[in-house]
Amino acid sequence: MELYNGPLDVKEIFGRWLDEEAESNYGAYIPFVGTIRAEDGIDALSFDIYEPVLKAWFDAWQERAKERGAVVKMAHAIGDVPVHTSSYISAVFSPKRRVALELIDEFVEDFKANAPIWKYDVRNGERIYAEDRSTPMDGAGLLA
Amino acid sequence: MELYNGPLDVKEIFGRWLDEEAESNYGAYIPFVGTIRAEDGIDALSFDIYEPVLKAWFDAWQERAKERGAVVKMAHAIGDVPVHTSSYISAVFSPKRRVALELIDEFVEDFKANAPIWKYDVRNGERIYAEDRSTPMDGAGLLA
Amino acid sequence: MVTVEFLGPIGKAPLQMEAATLAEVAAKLKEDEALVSWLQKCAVALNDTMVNDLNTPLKEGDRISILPPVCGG
Amino acid sequence: MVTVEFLGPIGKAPLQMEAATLAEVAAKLKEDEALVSWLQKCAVALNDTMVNDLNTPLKEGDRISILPPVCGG
Repeated sequence: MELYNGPLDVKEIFGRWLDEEAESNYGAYIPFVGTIRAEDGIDALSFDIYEPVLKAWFDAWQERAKERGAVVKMAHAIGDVPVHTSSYISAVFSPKRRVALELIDEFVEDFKANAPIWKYDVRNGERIYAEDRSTPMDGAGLLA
Repeated sequence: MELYNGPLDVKEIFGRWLDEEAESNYGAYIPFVGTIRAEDGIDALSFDIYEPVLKAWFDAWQERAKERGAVVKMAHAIGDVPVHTSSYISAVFSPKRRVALELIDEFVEDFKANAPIWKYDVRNGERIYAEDRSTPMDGAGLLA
Repeated sequence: MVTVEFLGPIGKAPLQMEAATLAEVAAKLKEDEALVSWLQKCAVALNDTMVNDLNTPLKEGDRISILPPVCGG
Repeated sequence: MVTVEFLGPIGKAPLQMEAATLAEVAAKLKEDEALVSWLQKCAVALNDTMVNDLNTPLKEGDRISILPPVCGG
């Protein structure tokens, strides 16, 4: 798991992960690259991350992937990420395509639902919590 | 659609596709990279391609992707591809992740089933049709 | 004493309180009206492990994190 | 005259024949015993477009491709 201040160097990360697994005999490598879209007049998105819980979430996924003979990787930005640059890359390596295609879907969807990351729109230098696009995590409401 | 003699330059292709769509405002980019696994004592896999029908297949997919606001790309090797190098990259770009995750799965699975490409194991310089791993295309048996 | 910290957009300084269970933490936090609407949609971690049981016992020095709705990626 | 070409691993030189429909092509190809097992698992393209109808009419110069089971990737 890799966290960076500001936008990701997508080519460096993609290439390094490829090299890391070059001799691991995986037949399928599926990265997911998330890029900030220009919409609603935003200049950037900005992210807060709670790293200890993110690390625990990622480690649990690494175990789940291992049980299926696969490996997962992840990189995310902290702070401001301008429009048309990338905030997020995750990836699956597995021996066969079917497991890789299923895992990347599950991994990315669970990431959206349960990775402790908070998103803000940045407009004219102001940072506004993207509440309408955010999802309560599993178990939300416990203290209500 | 890109066809290459021998293994693909995965980093070059990944990076060039990223650059091509850098200003297209897609939020999700999912490549699928297929790499030759060392198994059953093979030295390489080798591929024949019938380009006119592959082109038609790809163009139809490009249309299908367009209807969903997405773009698909594809590169494949012709001839011998040694173990631990890559023969195949496909990719989807789309505004949103859900469409991208669904399309990459459908695109790769339909590719395996219907792209006119024939695979051979290469062992000690001999080229043996991978018949047991091959799938009759849609409509097979018409002339039987 | 346990510490309660509020993550991401909640924007509230950590609190220290006496509490033997998460239920007691919940009761105390609800005294702050501004927090009530957050609590309905927040998940909870105890010492960085997600928890789901109000009866979870607490001990001296425990750290409780309040995690509002997320949107990574 | 139409031309029938055999793709990939079939490893057979193209044939030329007189045929008004794909059904007539099928009948002629089945005279070659070595082809019969291939035909059961092969798909067919007419002038590089996949076809599914034995009654497809043929015209002078048409090119029929026989596509054995595939495995790209």
